[in-house]
Amino acid sequence: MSHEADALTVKTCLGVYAALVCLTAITVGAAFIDMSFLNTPVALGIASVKALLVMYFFMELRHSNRLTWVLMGSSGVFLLIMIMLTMSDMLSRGWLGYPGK
Amino acid sequence: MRAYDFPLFPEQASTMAPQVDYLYFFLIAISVVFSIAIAGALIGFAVKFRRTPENQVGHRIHGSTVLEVAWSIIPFGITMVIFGWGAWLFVAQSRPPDNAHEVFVVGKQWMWKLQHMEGRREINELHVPVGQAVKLTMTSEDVIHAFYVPAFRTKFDVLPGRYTTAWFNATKPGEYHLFCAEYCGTQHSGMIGKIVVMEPAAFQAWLSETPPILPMSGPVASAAAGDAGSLSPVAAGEALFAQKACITCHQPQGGALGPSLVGVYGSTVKLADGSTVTADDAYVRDSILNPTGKIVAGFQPVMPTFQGQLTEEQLMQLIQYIKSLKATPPAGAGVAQNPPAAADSAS
Amino acid sequence: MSLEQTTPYVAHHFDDADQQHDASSLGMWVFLVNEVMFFGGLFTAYVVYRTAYPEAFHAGSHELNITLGFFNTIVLLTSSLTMALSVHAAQVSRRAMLVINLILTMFLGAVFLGVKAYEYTHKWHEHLIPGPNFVFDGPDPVHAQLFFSLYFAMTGLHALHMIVGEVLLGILVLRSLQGMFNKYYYTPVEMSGLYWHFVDLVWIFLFPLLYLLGRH
Amino acid sequence: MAVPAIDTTLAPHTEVPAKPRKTYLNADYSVSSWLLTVDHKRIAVLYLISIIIFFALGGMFAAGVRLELLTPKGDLLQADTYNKFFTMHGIIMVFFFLVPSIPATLGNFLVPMMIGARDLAFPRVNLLSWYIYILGGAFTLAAVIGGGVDTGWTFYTPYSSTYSTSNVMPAAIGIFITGFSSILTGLNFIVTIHRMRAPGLTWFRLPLFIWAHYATSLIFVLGTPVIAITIFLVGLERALHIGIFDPALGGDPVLFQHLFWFYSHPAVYIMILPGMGVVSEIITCFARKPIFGYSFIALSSVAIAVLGFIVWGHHLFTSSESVYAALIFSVLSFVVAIPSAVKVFNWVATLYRGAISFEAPMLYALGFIGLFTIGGLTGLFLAAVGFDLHVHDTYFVVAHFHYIMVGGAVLAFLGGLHFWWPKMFGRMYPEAAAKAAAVIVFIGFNLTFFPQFILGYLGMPRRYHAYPDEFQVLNVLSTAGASILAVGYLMPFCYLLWSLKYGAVASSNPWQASGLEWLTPSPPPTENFAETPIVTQDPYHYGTDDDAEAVHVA
Repeated sequence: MSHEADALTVKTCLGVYAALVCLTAITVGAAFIDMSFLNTPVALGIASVKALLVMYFFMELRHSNRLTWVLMGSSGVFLLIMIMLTMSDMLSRGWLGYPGK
Repeated sequence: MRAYDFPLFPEQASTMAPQVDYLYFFLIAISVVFSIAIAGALIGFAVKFRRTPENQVGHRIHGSTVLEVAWSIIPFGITMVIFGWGAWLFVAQSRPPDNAHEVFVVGKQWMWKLQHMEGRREINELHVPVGQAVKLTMTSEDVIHAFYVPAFRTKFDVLPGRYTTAWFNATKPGEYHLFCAEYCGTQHSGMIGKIVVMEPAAFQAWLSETPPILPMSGPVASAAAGDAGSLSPVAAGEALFAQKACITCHQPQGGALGPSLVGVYGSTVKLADGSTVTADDAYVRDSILNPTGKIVAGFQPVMPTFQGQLTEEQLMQLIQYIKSLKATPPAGAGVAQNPPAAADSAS
Repeated sequence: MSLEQTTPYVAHHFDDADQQHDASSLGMWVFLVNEVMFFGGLFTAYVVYRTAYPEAFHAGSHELNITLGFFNTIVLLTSSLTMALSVHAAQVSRRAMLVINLILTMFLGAVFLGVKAYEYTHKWHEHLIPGPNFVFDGPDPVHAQLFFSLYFAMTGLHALHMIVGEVLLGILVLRSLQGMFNKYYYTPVEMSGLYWHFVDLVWIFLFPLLYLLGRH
Repeated sequence: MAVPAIDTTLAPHTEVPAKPRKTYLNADYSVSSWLLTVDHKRIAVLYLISIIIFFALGGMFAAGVRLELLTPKGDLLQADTYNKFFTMHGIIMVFFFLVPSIPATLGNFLVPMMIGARDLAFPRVNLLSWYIYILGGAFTLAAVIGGGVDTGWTFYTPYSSTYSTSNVMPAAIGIFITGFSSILTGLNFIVTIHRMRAPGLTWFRLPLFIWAHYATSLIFVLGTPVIAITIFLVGLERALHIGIFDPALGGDPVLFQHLFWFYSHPAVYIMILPGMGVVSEIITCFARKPIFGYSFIALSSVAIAVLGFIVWGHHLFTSSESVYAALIFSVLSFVVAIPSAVKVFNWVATLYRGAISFEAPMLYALGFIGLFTIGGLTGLFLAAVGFDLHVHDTYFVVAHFHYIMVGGAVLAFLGGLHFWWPKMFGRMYPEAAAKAAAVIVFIGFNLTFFPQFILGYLGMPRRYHAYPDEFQVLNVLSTAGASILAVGYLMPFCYLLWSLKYGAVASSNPWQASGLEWLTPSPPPTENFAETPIVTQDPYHYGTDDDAEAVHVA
């Protein structure tokens, strides 16, 4: 199981780490700028990029088989289903006036 | 009660009841057709293809895509018909008509407290006129309850901290069960009452008569005693508005610490953070209980909270009073007819 | 390649080390899917309440110490780096590098938990622990309390996962000192690594959601 | 006539060797060899014993409920006691019987055997899951002994988090802990099915039992953590008075309902999917015919598992959910009905031109199809929003879900238990008694629950300790049916126990079924297979190939 040729090299690790630290600094900086409705998407966007970096490099998703990708993807999909369908109720309350304002 | 004399079908006593029943019959018909088809095939095959000395092994049939598609698509079409029908009924049941007789309902462990907008109060009993829509605005003092009248096919949950609405239009004078349908604790099955449907004239007479002193004991009696008098909610709300010193900051002509509340109800209010909100029951309620949550543009968050200082009835009375302020605008008819302008002038 | 000769670690019900490693790896990922949904319930509650009460949540996040949050984020990212390096060290059979990186990871995890404990104590003194003693001067205190309920539930659950991770790392350190891991067998290091990175992932989302949004 | 099901490299089993053959049962007799076993078959037996104890307990609470409802007045039990009875009935039956029933017993026993593996991927995790289950059960029993819980199994806030004065905490902790046993079982199944299949056993050669368990495992892993965290939050709110769901503390009780049903609706499919797998195996075996529409049944299991996650809002139609969300959840609920219907049609079609015999497992399977059909059709009633407003939280709902859970899951469990009993314990049960029990269960069940549909439409709310007089006749019918049902449950318990000692010795394949589990002796040896079998054929290789026209039956 040891594939020395494509094993994670120290260099990539450090590179990814540097990128993660930079992104953290950027997201903190961006938090102090008022971008009206864009603040939340930017913060979550940066967080998602960081998450993908961690998963792709540190968690070796780049060397994983398709099943692992499907698993990770499906957990995201089901989490989104839970949040979005719950929000579909919370946000549309009162659209019709009644009931459940 | 005799064993051979028991109901299999609930009474129909509202405009909605026959509508729900039609769907019920349709669903039963569909179910019977499918059940008979499936059971018939099951039993028929089981008999015809039973194992016999000559029939020891079945035939190797692996399936049929045509059949699979057919028995996916056809039931799907039928379910969509059911969905459409159910959805249509639901929307109709969700939208109370405009000219409804209004009743305020408070559920608490384990009783129903009801008050007509004209002022008369009732406990575990609701008198309504026949042939007129009745709209219920409901809330709970503790846990979740549900207001359920089987004869009207009407049910809706009653939640603490929130107003929900139900409505019905009774079609037949008589007395009907009122149940709490959402489990609410020890005496859940005791949280029952009755709906008395009366002829309109009799109802009007009932509405204006002085209520007898209720010969009750226990929590019901004390609750009734606390609500002595039958001022209309608007009048009671006006009194409260003065008593709780709301009037000090919310003066009709504005200019005080808080915005004027004249014409606010039903209008669109601009908030300090730039967003807008429609001033409905929920908004007014929130603003009383949690005043710093949504600040009207141009005002400071200085109002104290009234959480825990007002009963659900008092809250409702205040809301009714604030609602009534729209009807008699001091600044002319323009305010009521132009809510956004009213909101602007209020802030 | 056949590894049966090189490693005694194949359990009786597996055919070979490859199958065993694949099974462990898949099992870990399935476990992480479960973890996503476990935190997911809290994230759903957060999204619902933040949408409903943005003012209170903004005011609440202003009470959090952004410097400490930033510091802790960097600490956790660094620990992820050292964890990744541990896995790499095991893969190339470098025991000293493995042990050092594991200990570093443990240390960084402890720093994170220490800072977190300091933050909690601070909140205690500020009366920002939800419950009867909660005091909040800002707008909408009722729902600001909701923010702090979620803050403690989410970071507390995350910290609990960190503590579990620390225990796992401790075991790994002992085992690697015994020379248990080499390029033929490093599955436990790799699996604990996946877990540790996942805990990092959760924090990557918790940090902006709790500390940053509504800052401007 | 006995068609050898699957070619394997296995030597033909030798019957009755001179000295007792080593099986998983007689490998070791010490207590520790059971309590510390990592053999999936022994763990299955441990689970079987534990869930039957919980089933008996839950059944006793149900008996109390039914007896109370004989009369309209609340005269047998106090209101509080009654509330605790139906709550404990629900909690025990749902979390400690129905959810683990088939997966943890039959699934644990059969998943490795059906795919030709020597064990589950993580045997120690498997044992751990049983201990977690027992620990969770202990907490729940502590709640019972300490005076019971009265929140209903649904734990609706704010009643559960603020108002109830009963033992909510131990019960909640019990459910929280038990959740992890489900998660670990699901995880184990997923990995085992992915990684441990015998050579040649491709996905579309898997038995439908395996497909059903795979789909169930997906729900275990995706859904159970959500109920765990939700119950955890309720506990937090109750213990520390921090507001999450209580409106008095700023929370939203409807959010609790969303999170609760995000798990608890798919949990219904946890209960029924393994049963569907069992029925698929039984039908095809006793019809001596390949299953009709194999891939449609297989994929519909996965479809049910996935779609099951997007319909939970139909439990909230009257809970002040928004009108739009209600409509969305309503239409999605109708969609999830289709894969279930497809299964029913395929089972019926499997009988066509079969050679059907009616041993006890088959009777249970046929009963399952009938009762599940009624349960499923009445589900359509409830998914229609406007209709649900009337029957929500009435006995109509109670009848509906008992048709699915008892008529479906319990019948399938009993059918599967009979079907694989010879394999598990190497003994045959008395066939006549088993057939009688199957018929008694079927009759008793229908008499118990059919009247409840009528009661529900009449408007009798559920969880009522006392009720108006006009509902009495139907309630008496229901209680009468329940006593018949109880007899039907006691019979298998007695004769199956009896058969362990006195039953005829079972051959390795008494039903002449296909499937790898029938290739090893009964009961199987600890390592399941002497040699790993190699699969070269599709499953359910029953029947004759002679008639080409049959293929074009449509």
